Amino acid sequence: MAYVTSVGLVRVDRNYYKSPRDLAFEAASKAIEDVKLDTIDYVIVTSSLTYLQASQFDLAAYIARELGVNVRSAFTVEAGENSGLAGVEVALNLIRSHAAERILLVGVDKLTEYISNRTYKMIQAIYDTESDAVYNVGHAGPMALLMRLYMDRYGVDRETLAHWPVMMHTHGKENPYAMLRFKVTPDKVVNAMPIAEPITLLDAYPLGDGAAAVLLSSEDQGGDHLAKLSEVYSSIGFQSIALRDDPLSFEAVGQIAREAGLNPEDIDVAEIHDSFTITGILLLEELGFAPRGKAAEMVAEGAFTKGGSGPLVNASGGLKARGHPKGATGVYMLAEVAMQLAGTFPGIRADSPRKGIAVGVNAHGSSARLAFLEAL
Amino acid sequence: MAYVTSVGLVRVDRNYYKSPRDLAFEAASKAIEDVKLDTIDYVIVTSSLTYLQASQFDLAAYIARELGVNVRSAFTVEAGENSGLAGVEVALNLIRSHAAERILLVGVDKLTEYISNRTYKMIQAIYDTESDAVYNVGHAGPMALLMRLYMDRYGVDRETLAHWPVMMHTHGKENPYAMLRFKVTPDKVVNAMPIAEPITLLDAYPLGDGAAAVLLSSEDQGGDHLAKLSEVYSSIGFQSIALRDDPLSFEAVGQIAREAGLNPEDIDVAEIHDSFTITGILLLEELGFAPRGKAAEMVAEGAFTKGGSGPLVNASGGLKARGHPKGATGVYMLAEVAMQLAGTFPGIRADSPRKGIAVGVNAHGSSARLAFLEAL
Amino acid sequence: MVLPVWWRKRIPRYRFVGALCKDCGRIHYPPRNACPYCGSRNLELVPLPRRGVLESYSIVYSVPGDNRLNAPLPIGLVRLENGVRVVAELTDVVPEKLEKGIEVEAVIRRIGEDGETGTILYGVKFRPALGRK
Amino acid sequence: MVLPVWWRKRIPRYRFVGALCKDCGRIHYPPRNACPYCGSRNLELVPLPRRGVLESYSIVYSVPGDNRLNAPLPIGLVRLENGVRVVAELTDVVPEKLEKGIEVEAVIRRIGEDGETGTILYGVKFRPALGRK
Ligand SMILES: [Zn+2]
Ligand SMILES: [Zn+2]
Repeated sequence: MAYVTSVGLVRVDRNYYKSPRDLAFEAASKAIEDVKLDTIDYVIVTSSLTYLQASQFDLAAYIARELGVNVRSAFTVEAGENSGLAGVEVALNLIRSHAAERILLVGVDKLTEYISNRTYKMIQAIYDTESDAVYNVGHAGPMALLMRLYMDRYGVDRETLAHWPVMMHTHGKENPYAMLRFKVTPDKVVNAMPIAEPITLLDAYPLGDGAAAVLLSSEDQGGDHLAKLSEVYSSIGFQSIALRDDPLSFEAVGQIAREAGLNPEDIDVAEIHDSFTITGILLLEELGFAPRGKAAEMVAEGAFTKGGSGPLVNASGGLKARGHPKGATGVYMLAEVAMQLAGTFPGIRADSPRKGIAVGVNAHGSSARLAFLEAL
Repeated sequence: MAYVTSVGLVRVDRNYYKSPRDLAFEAASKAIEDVKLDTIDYVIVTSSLTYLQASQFDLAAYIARELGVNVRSAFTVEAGENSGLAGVEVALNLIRSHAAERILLVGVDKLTEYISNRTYKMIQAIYDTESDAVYNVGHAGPMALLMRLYMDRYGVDRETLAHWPVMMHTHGKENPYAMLRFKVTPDKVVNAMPIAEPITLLDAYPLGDGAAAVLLSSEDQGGDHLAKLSEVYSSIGFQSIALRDDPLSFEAVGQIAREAGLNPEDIDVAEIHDSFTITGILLLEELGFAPRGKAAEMVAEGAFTKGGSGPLVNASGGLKARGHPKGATGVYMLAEVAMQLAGTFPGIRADSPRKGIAVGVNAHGSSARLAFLEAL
Repeated sequence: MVLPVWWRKRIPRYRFVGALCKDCGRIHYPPRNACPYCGSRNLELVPLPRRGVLESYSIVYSVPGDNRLNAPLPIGLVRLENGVRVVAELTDVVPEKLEKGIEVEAVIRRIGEDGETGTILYGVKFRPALGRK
Repeated sequence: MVLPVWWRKRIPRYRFVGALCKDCGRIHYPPRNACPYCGSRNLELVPLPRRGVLESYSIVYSVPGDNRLNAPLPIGLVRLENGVRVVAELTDVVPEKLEKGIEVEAVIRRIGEDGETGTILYGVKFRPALGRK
């Protein structure tokens, strides 16, 4: 068990003038500015694209050294799009092992460092570079294959699925850290520029830069905290959707939901991975928040927004509207759920939430993680 | 506390026909082939160059999935040249926290994936890309500046320093996993092709590909083990040698030696980071194995080889002769020290050693780690 | 699509060869070091049927890298006659005529180019089957 | 030496500007977000003296990347007149005449080129000081 003591977020944006290290510094400084600190035991950086871009090895040590506080150890954790929650998993267990009293987790990635088709190329490597990513499928390609399969199998139409991005934009509009802060209509989603049919631009996360930092503390550390981080569940999945008996199954997500004994009725707030509309929909079903084939309809009915029948999902705007700076995303999620539980989230807030989760995957589910948080 | 249960090493070599994933598979398979396993809790991959090269995100999950055993969680740990021991640090604490009973640590990197000047360029990013590595200093450049400073300050001549690579080759010749298995003379070292004066080719590690795997177990796991992993000490240092009051001080190494209460007389075997002759020499002094300015002379006198007055240092041949596949090196070190303590190392062996250490740094010491092992 | 990665796996890709697990009997493509289903390393290379049906497809517009100039790019999820699935590019298609269930067949085509060396990279794509039922 | 990384730090590099820590009084180069010595963020940009002495040097033969064609490349550890140290390339030197303690001065020179865009990258190098004592 560990406490989320404080958070520091940079608004996801096209931050051309800031390096990954500048963004990390900004988020980290916000997270620690109000906390009296002599030492941070570990600085854990979660990042993936920066390795291909800025080409800095031992990045975490260089970031840690520049924070201006005493840091004992620093390293980077990478698990593709799931890097942030992998960092949370490591941090929680370093605290449990008594190796650390204070850990600063810093997620950072820049998606605007190069022109977009080069960035797409880099991102494509979240898929297996020895199978699916041999082709120029992009990030959207395999997800588009799943979206069409889903529509066929369950007879869900394109417009019903458009309600996911509509909800994400409605949520993101109220979140000052979201990259996209405007409303959209189902009609606009359906008729937006196609990215990989049937996925349109408005089904996809925007390319933005971001950094998020969370200070985690052990039970022995006094002071105020935002929330309790109780557990992180983790699983790995098949290398390709082609290997699954059912390509629509995100088996790694189902696995962690079962392991966590997840009861949707117990969960008040959730931040889940929605790289595309179909990812969000499949995760809702895999987590048991909606029956198979019914998630889109429930989203359209308002089940997962404030006042709905289900938990409040992605009040941040999700990857879709908050943005998805890859290695940083899981740290944003952790910060957002913790702020919801503390009642300090600066956007749409759940009413007195007690329990929250953050759920991430890489790509089509090569790995999945679920962090479980509780209000204090 | 954790146990080193088994190890699997690939000989460092120019393994053109094998991908990083093939090499990782080979080492991992060797490490687990004789151990009855149903589940591995974590697969931790340590790697740095592969991110720039093979461009596979969530690499650890893809490697883990291909092992053919049940794996709960996988992620990659990166800390430049210090990645391997950073992985050891994380693994030890995951076991301590009871998050894991069995962890498979797999270090892998390929240095022959591209032509050497491109590889040098990638490697250069172990230095601060916003200061020293702005220039084409290569890996050797800053170390060459230190080597000249050292020779000037202590009046140590070039030939005396050549005894380090001579010892490394003498050791490496007996290690079947070493890349370079031939003897050299001080004369040959001094007159070899210059890399960055006064550093010659024979002061430098060779460019080779490798993978090393270590299976770590908790105390509750029965069966035979090779050694006990007691503790990992970690520290971070300045971003550049230019920022140090004394450029020759590897302050991060001194820090962990003090923290560990390191008494050289207690240590029977050590594997230390010798990217270049001067790195090995400075580490010997920073660790207290030799007085300042005296390490080279002691090496020439045979203090750190079998039968010498000091501990047996780098019986593997060190980075110099075993090779230095970056992210994998620390895992090789851990495996080698564990085999020494178990009496199963297939090269030069210490007589009934009780205590051993593995010491790594990134670059000029942006970070440093020391793993402490004990015989069973 | 980094050159050495590509090059190492060229044989199974050029020849469209899969791996049969002699323990669980399942076939996967491309061949891996262990069976993705049961973990066995007891694998045998087997040629794959060149025919299959299209289970899903997409027209990708945001095509990565240098291949952007070839956008839009049709891709598909193909189920081969022996049940093995493959994610691959499609070729020789009229996008409007793509539909679930059509028969497709494997052909060797240019997939891309290594920007630095100019090496052309080949691999299997699927086209609507000639003489299909 | 990736282009955007380079570009963001061009001003302190072109103008050879360091950062003075107003808490501990120490100066470092290039300017960072916090003082490397005391951690303070209370920093002020200050021009650096262009003169210094060579404390150590090397001739690099295994030069990385496209700059390999310019090998061998002299580099040095320079101690500026205000005590600040810099690792940098040297220029206009006769390798045999390099020695510890010679006076050097900062000049702006071409350091490299971004292979893809052809952008030329400039920065400070040190040459033996003209009119040196
Ligand atoms: Zn099988
Ligand atoms: Zn200061």
